[in-house]
Amino acid sequence: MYTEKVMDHFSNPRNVGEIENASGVGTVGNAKCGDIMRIYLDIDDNGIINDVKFKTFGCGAAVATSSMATELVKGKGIKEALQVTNKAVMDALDGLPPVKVHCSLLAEEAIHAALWDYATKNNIVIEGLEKPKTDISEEEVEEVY
Amino acid sequence: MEKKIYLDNAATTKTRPAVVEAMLPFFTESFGNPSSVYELATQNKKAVDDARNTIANALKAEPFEIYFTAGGTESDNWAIKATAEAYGDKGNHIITSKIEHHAVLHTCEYLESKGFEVTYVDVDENGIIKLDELKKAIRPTTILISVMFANNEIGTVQPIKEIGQLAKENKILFHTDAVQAFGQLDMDVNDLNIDMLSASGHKLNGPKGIGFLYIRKGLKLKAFVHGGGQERHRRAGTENVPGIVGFGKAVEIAIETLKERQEKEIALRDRLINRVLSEIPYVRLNGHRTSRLPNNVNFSFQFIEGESLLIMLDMQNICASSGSACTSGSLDPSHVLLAIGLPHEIAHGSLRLTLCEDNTEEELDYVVEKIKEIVEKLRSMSPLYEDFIKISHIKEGI
Amino acid sequence: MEKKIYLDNAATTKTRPAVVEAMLPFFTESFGNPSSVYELATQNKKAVDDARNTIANALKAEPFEIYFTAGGTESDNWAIKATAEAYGDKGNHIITSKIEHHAVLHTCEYLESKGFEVTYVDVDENGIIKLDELKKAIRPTTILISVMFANNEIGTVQPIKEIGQLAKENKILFHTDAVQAFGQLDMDVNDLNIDMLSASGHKLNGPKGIGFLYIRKGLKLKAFVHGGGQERHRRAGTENVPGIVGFGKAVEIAIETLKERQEKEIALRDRLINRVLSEIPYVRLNGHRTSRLPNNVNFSFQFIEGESLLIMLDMQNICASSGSACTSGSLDPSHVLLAIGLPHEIAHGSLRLTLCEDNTEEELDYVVEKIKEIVEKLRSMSPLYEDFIKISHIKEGI
Ligand SMILES: Cc1ncc(COP(=O)(O)O)c(C=O)c1O
Ligand SMILES: Cc1ncc(COP(=O)(O)O)c(C=O)c1O
Ligand code: FES
Ligand code: FES
Repeated sequence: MYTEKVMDHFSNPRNVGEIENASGVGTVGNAKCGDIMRIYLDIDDNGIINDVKFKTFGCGAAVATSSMATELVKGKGIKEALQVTNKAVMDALDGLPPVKVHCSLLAEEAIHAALWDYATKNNIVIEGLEKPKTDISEEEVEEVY
Repeated sequence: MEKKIYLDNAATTKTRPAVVEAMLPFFTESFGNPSSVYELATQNKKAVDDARNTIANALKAEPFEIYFTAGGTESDNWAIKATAEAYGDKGNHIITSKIEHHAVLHTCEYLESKGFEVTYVDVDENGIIKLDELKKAIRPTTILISVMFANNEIGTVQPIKEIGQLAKENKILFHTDAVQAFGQLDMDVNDLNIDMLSASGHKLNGPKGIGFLYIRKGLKLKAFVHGGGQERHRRAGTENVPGIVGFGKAVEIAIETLKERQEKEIALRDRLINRVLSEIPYVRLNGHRTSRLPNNVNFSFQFIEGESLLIMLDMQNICASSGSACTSGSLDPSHVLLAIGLPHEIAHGSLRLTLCEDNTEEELDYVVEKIKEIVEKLRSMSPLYEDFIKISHIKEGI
Repeated sequence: MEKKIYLDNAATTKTRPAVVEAMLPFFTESFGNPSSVYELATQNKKAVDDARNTIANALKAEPFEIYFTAGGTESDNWAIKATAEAYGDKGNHIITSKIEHHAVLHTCEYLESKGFEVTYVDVDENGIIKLDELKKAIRPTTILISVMFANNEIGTVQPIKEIGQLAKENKILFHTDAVQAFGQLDMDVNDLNIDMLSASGHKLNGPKGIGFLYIRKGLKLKAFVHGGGQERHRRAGTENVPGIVGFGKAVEIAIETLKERQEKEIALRDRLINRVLSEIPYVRLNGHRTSRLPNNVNFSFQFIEGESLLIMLDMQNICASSGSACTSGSLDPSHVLLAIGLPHEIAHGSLRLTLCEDNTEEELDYVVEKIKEIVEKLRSMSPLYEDFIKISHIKEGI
């Protein structure tokens, strides 16, 4: 069902855990399946993401996308982190089954939520970042056959 | 463990070698169409009749009350749709339960779209149908009660005799989906007042793609699949002779070994339940403690999600399920677990282990150890568990 | 001959040993439910997908347009009933032919009882549908044309391309029952404008109890069997994995060997036809002389009765049929033979011989000898023949 990369990130998820006194924390839930993801960001004074951790209550795809997403934002600037879309995460994992596409949205949204938290705490505006939804109920992802 | 430990016998079972053995001649030697005149075909007709007799005996029914189908799903569809069609002039109301298999539920929903009215009766926290609600649901227009013998997810066995009695007193037909129970539990259609009963070969170590519907004699049910005159003009299509023969063999063995399998599986089941409940925190047994299938165990582990649990078990060579296999791939939590009152996130963390007679204590001890490790690992990555621990600490004033 | 000579391949075929071989691992080793998450199940899912691809290729269709069923009968029921249901708001008229299999005819009759109108178009004396009648039958309310690819009794192959064209021009859906033709004739659903196509495993040396319905993408056909989410939510029920795998294997071989089988069987068929027509008096070939299935031969022997003929052939170890197997046991003369204009008593004396690639000239020569003897014997006991001979003598002035 899952690609080798997905299985790898699922069985050995990178960056699991918490960051105490994190610069930003974002928790999002997926209304479609009830799954929940939380991302912790440690952002330095230059706006670089020094460290990132996650916790996920979700399926194999949710765990793997969390893991891959944290890998993709680690060491990046805020602007670059914003470019890490669910599609980028899926591509990096060599794809997900059609019914699991929505899982990858959790990761994207959780990063955005953590960045929003960071921005709010520091009273800054991040260009291109909108207030995150806490519940993702995206339009039906078209099944691809 | 190198070897796979298969604990998903409610999804499907291994076909017994003796069953395959019995089927083989009907592929390449005695392969004729049983409806034909020549001798090659009459051998097949006899083999089909023998299987029908074996199955009828298992239910204390008559052979001509057994109609072969392509499986449990078709049997359920047939029983419910044909009753609606045949007795629709008497009334348009059907009663079923909230925890039926989708083969029953989706068929009832289809009939609702055709103007029928369906009452879905609640179950209690153990999954037992609320008989008082069932009684109250009966209307003058009720033509059918369809309640499953035993549930496929949580294993709860229903009070079939009481339901049959209720149906009889009120002159309502009673159908039971016995796909999980047939071959695991004793049943007598007369004693239990069952008018229609569905079963499926692959759930009792028989082949896939074969099932039957028992229809009590005298019911005016018509065909659901129209065509040739097979199955006494009630179910058209060239008979699946190897499938029928295999099904017959599987039933023969299941009935012969019923008692000893029950004893063995109940012992294994209870040991597994006791170990998990006592050794893992925040876990709940779903389904009734004693009125349950001998081979069914179903737990909810708080704070973790079922699919992740399954994949990790699979990596340890353990095959299990987190709901009914037919609906995995679906993202909704199981309707059965919701019906017994579990909140969404707990329903999500459910694990079904369904045994067979070949499982050993040693295997199950290994399984318990692996479940422990995996539950711990998944909880350590769960934001829900994190919150829970923090809140407990706050509550405990730490 | 000691060995049975099986000449009833239109009723059912021997499952190829290679097909059984391919199925076996899916009974006792890779037996998982393809809907499950674990690896044991994903192997099965892959095997099912492979079979689906093989079949799709054989039709030049897409894999997701192939839906597995329990056989040709279910496929026919599904196609016709679901079209009626989905397109009933557009119209209530269906066109079919007088010589369809009962799986189509009885389904149409069922729909008539639900308020649909059905036109049963005539065929000519060779069994070919009258295209001008078909054209005239089209109404603004016509939603479906269902005409079989090739007939199971007389082997006549229909002008499918013309029918498909006609349907397309009039924006009517076109279903074809290809149960007899699939695996014997080349077919391309796009070239032929086929919207739905039924086939059955056991007619092409695959297993019984498995079939498929091709449904062109975009058609809004709903499920006929409701339940779990299998077959893209369109056909519920645990997949018959061994059956599907066996069917896939049978199709693979059938396609690979199509040309050479056709050549071989046509040569045998024509030799058989020529010998019987030239060596036995008062015999008629039913069905079209050339537009016919490579393996089908159907004769009417005047003055004799089919069942007696069959039993005597059986005593000589020859398995044949006198109509479709599904309706033998019925005493009515075949609706197909009546539709091509045979009078009752001649229709009664019909014999269908359907070959396979394994038949030899030697076998068929033996069969011709036996037919000769038996026909002579039966005629000598026939009062019809006696009358006929007397009348001829009078006519000839003896
Ligand atoms: C209770 C119950 N009913 C019906 C079915 C459907 O049986 P099948 O998949 O053999 O059609 C199943 C299993 O899938 C079941 O567990
Ligand atoms: C033309 C035709 N259609 C449909 C069927 C039904 O197929 P099955 O018996 O496999 O359901 C048959 C054979 O019995 C047939 O010959
Ligand atoms: S199914 Fe919920 S995140 Fe994947
Ligand atoms: S005399 Fe027996 S069928 Fe006619």
